[in-house]
Amino acid sequence: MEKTAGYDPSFAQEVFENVDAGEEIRMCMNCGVCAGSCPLSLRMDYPPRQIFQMIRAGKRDAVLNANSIMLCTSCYTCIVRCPRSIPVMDVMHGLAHYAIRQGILTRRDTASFGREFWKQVYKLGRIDEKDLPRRVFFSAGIVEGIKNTIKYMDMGLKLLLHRRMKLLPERKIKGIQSLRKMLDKAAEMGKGGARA
Amino acid sequence: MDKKTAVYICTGCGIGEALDIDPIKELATDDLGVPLCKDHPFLCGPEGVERIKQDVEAEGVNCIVICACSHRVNYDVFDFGPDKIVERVNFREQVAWSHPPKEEDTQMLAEDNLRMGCAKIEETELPEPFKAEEEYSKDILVVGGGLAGMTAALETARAGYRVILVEKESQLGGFLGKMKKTVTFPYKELSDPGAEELIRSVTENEKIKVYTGSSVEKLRGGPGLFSVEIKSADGNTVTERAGAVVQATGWVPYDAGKLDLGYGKFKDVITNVEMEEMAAAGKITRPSDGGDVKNVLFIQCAGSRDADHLPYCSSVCCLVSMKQATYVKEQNAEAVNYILYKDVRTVGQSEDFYRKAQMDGNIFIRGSATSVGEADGKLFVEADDELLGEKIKVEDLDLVVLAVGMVPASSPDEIPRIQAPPDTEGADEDGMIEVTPDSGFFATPALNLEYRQGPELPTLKYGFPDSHFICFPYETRRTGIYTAGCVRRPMETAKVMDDAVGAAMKAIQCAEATAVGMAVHPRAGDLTYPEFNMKRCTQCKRCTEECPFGAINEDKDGNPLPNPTRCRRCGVCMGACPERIISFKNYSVGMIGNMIKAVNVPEEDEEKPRVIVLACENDAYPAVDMAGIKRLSWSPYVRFIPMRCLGSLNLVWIADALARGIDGILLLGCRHGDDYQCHFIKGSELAETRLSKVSETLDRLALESDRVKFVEVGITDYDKIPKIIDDFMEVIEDVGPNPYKGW
Amino acid sequence: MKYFLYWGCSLEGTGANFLVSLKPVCEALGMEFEEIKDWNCCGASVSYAGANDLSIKVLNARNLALAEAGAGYDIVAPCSSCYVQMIKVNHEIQEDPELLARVNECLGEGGLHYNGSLRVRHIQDVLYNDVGLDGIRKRVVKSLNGLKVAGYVGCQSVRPYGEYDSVNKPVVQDRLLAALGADPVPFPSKIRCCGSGIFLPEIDYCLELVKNILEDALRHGARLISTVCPMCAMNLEMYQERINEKYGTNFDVPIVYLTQLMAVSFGMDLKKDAALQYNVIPPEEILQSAIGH
Amino acid sequence: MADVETTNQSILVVGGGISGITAALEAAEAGYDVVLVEKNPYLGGRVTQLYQYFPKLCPPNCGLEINFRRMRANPRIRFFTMAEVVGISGQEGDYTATIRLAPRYVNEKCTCCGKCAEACEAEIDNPFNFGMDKIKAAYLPQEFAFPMRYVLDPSIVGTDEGKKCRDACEYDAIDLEMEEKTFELKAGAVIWAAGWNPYDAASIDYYGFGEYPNVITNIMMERLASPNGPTGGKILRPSDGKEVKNVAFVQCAGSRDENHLPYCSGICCLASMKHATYLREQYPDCDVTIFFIDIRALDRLEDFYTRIQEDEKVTFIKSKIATITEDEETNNLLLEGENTNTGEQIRMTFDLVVLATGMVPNRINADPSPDVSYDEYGFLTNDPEKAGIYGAGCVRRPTDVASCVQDATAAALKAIQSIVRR
Repeated sequence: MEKTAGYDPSFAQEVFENVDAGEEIRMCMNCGVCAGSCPLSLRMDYPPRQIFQMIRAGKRDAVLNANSIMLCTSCYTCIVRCPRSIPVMDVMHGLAHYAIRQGILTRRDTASFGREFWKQVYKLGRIDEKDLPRRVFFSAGIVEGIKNTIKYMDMGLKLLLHRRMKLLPERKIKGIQSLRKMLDKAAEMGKGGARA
Repeated sequence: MDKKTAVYICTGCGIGEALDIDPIKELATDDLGVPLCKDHPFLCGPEGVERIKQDVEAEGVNCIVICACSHRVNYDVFDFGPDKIVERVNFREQVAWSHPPKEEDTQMLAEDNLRMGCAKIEETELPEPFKAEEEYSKDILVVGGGLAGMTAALETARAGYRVILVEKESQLGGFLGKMKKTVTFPYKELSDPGAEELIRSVTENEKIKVYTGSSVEKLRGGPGLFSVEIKSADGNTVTERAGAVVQATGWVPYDAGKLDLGYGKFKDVITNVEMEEMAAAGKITRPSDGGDVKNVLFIQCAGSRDADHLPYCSSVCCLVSMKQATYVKEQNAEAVNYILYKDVRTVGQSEDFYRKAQMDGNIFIRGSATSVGEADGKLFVEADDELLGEKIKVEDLDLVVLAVGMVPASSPDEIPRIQAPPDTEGADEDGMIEVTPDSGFFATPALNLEYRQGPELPTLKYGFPDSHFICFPYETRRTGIYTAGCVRRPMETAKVMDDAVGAAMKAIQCAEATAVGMAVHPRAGDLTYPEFNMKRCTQCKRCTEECPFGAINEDKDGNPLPNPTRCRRCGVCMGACPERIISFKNYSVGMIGNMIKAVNVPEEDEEKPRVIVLACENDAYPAVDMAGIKRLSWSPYVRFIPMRCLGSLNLVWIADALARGIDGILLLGCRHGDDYQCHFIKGSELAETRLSKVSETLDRLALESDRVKFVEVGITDYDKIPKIIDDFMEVIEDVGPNPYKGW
Repeated sequence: MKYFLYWGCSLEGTGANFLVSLKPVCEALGMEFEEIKDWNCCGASVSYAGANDLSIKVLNARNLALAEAGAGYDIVAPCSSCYVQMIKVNHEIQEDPELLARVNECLGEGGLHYNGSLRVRHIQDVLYNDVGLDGIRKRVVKSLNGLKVAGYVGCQSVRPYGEYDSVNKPVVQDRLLAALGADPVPFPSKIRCCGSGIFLPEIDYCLELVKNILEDALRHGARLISTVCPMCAMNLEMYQERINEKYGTNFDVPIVYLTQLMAVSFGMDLKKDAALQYNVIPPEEILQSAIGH
Repeated sequence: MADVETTNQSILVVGGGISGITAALEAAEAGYDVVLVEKNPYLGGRVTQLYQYFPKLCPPNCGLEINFRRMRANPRIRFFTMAEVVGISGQEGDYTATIRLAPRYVNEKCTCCGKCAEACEAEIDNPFNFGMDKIKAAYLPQEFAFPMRYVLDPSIVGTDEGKKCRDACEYDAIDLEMEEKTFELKAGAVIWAAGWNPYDAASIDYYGFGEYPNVITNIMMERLASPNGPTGGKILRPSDGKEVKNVAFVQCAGSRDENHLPYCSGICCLASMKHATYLREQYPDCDVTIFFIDIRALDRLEDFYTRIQEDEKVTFIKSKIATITEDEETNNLLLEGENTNTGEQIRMTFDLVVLATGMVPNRINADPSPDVSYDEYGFLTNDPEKAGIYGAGCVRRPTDVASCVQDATAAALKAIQSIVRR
């Protein structure tokens, strides 16, 4: 208990207003069941409950730079166990998206995965399992791209050999135009704001 | 009464197999001179009972000795009407089931039990209920006109009884009247305290006589016979009569000035009570400049749960702060409330209100405040945030609310001094004593009892005149006076209302029982009461000092002035009296003495020691029964005598017993100390203290002090009974036979 | 028993053996499937990192709207990730009219509308509740003869709603396996997450999670691990070599889809129907010996 | 005893637990006629299954004995055991209740000599100990049973076992022809004091109750600690009967949880602390860990909390346990959660885990049922608009014994008002 931290409610307000499901953290009673249920909490600098506490304390930088908000495996355990029915996972997802939109890239791969994912969905309406990883790898630059590609080459080949890679590139869905319109609208209306 | 005694021996349930019945019958008819003695193989069966009824009708038997099972088993079959005396002698659990059949010792045990039973019935008279000269009042006096007092008054009136309600303030309402809103069932939203409505229904109820701006100047007499001197604001004194009393004198906030949290230093640091009053008056503003309030911080447990202030939890503060946070938000939706807490204590359904407070966006911080300060016109609070593990500083605060706890009734500025009972430790030469929360005296002049043992209810820790009992929460140490609401222990609105109704029930019950001469709890329905043979009184004051219920006053010469309606019939006074002048119709020093004398003491060479076990009839004696039911076994040389309460132990019995050659005396009583279980509060403790004084008797008789022992026994300790007894028997073996045998 | 089948992006690629085995098996059980015309991706995995929640809801709402506009059958989503995305959106829409309105405002941009009338089902749900264990037992011609299988349920096939099975102690997959004659081993890790949600960006963490699951399965004597999720299957199967490299272990546990086991026990063609050759770690030998060849 | 005459001046009390007994006695001692109806073969209810009360650590039988004595002494109270209220009709001042009396197969001639039990060889799960041990099918429900009378389990009626018991009785007290009886009672007011049931711990499936033998509930702990319990008062591990060295208490097992019981059950914190004293008394070296969200020890009960904190062998950790898994070899239990004070992840192993499960109120399950109001959790609200039927004790709010007694005393006065109003 050394340094004295100011307690600033404005960040909590910011989260309530801009982060998907952000307002739900009001109900947290600090039981810690979310952290206890999380498969990766040991890897997190601040498990969910601590993130919620820090939001209420106004620790903006620490929260948005926390690796934890990027580590959610979407296993839903925290959601089913939270005694206050807080959609913990949704909040973590919302924070991840919000942080990335603020240009905070603590987990570059996750960020680019998300970005490339939506580029592809916007382009085709579906995901091309060959194409997406490649794009993710190269999003960090040519060198990184080649490194990663080699790193995963063997897996890719094995899948290919066992007919678990579509040979033909994924084609656009018919309604792609209308889907794009929908997504534009969603990006504009959604609480989390526009796509990254 | 003109007694005709008959002895009935049941030979069922193994008794017949264990004992030779004929010698016992001869003992009864020949030695004990009982005119009638019969046995029956199934005495508690319809036919057996019919047999007794016939003798009652035909032979005019009116004293019936039943030698059979424990009275706790078939308790309801041997009932031959109120004008008959029935004595149960245990032949089953304590004889046939716990000792080898057809053995001399077993037989002797049964015979002694019969001897004691006959000696007892010999001394037993039919009770004549106490009847005072004056007529009894069933009106209920309620002291305190807050939520608890008004509720008690109204509910009493609704049951058809008249009420005298005394409130010191100029109007009814207490804290309820000062509240803007209250939190109660169903704990979803704030609700209206409804003070006006409650006050109206109280004042409009023709059964309730309200004295506002008044106080109880003197309370004399006892249940059914209370005379209440009420001094009104204008100085006049009125006298009312009452049958029982409900004390609902409430609470006051803990003095925030004693806390190092900026109270009194910064205008904008206020207590939760001041916050409530401000809210009720209209707008919540900054006391310093009347400015608007945006940021508020509530400091929970301000003084409560704190060894240096109030060690206890004040129960309501969590809900109160959440309520007041709601006021702040209602006034300004943008406002921010911080609630700095140790534990959030919203028990039961009130957890819902915690959830509401969270839903409203109030910020709960688990931790404790270290300092409160001011910077450019705004307050800040520094605290240890337990969950962040950091020191935090909350700034830009318009208001800091200290959630101070409850102190029973009024807390005077300086520690009050009251007239203590004579010979109280720590009292000065004028008999005055400082009333600290732990002094065992209630700080506030509220009742001004004209009782020898002090003017107010004795209190437990922290100055609450609460009950010590879990099973009997309305038990106080002053008969017919029941406490209700926060004077008793801190409690929230909903509980206060229930508590007040309960206290009203007890008061009504006491008034009703007293009017027919019956005792109240725990000997409810007992018609006997202690009678004093004043001719032999030596003014030693032991009875007046030791009565756990302050039933006995004293005149200036030290003569006891008994108040039978205050009496709980425990017999502590009887045990205390060295002159044996106090007795009940069916319980007296002489009676127990004769029972002891009735025990046959074999010659030394027979090597059959005799030990008397005096056992509390509420716990120890049932435990012995239970040991028998479990077919446990113990020395056949002990003889059990049940006591109303071990506190009725009179040392003369020990002297007499030892003088007659009894080898030892074992006392089985309830746990005492902080968590005492004695239903008469101090009975078992007094017994042990008296025992410590028995040594001089023993010295006088040149006997070993090991011959007398006190053991704490709970009702569930039946499995320990054999060991306790046999261990004591070993001691007796070691010290050897009582030299007085055969004198 | 007619359903819409929403298989999603993976079942045409990494999860091909799931889709290939699923179709003949379900057909044999009297189920008819109709594809949702022109369906789109469900927005699973870390898509949340790239867009707001409403966008993900709209992706799924579009598929729901297309199905509703069609025959309006229940939607069966074999891929657990697709299933959870779709059922979550469907639930939230059905519970919150205001949300439904917002979603429809977006769908409206593309001339679509969803009323919230459909039910989203997991393949285990329909197998267990619509077909029933008896219906399945009837089809079994080559019992798996007590083959020890660890039924890996994973996360998203039961959570968060637990509509057809417990979210913490699921039993359905084990009962289905038992119906095939297999012996489902006790498997405490059956609902412990494998980390597939972040398998690309956080490979190191995933390896550890997968390792724990594999160890638990083997400790309880499993010869194979069955699954109903292409993400899990991919993770559990493809990372075994990586784990062996990193931890010096020698895992070589076949990961098979429940439907592959069904195809085998239904006596169907091990290649054409059970699609065993799609598995990188070959299960044939174990299965052959189980059914006695 | 079934031929009891009552009038609309009588008070019907349903439930013979501490609340019901208290309500009945308080009303009777004020001079009103009371009929008490209890479904068990004995009076006393839940508290008879407790080893001790907090904070005094005294035996419930001590107070019960006094209450039973008050009852023996008071002709105004009549009571039925093995009886249930199956219907209540009418309104304030004029109710008619239908009572169903289950056959005890033992009549009032029973002297409690125990010969039937001696003769009986059939055994049944002991309901008093939650089936943790067995008793003879002819049995005394518990040694402090009031009334002190044996019972025959229906399973042996019509069998040779039954006949054996009947023939063993010298007093013709066993009546195998006894049949279920239904009769009506009049009453001016009804006090509903049917008490509570423990929340079904098995429904919190990630705690493994019912699956892992060494995960037990707080109420089972009471039986394990009681001298008249399945282990004779020695607290032993169910899996192997071994002594315990390291015990965990999981607070809010179901309570304060929107997936289970959203309300706080009020007593569990103190009950677990009390259990800690049981353990520490039996095992001087035993470590006790209490996992909590908030410790709720109101008013003077805070002293008890303070006292327990002073025991260096008892540790309080602020954490809602997230998962319990069993080590199949040792049957020890691994608890996982987050220590929310330090932020550290908890992975601790214990040899016994006690789930502090909460209270579920017993609603009025009668047909016809009177017009009463419940809150959303099934607790009676004692709506003043619906006077005449009054909930008392834990049917109104989850609470401790002292509060139940206060509440029951209050209910007695309310019932009396209903009668004098008419």
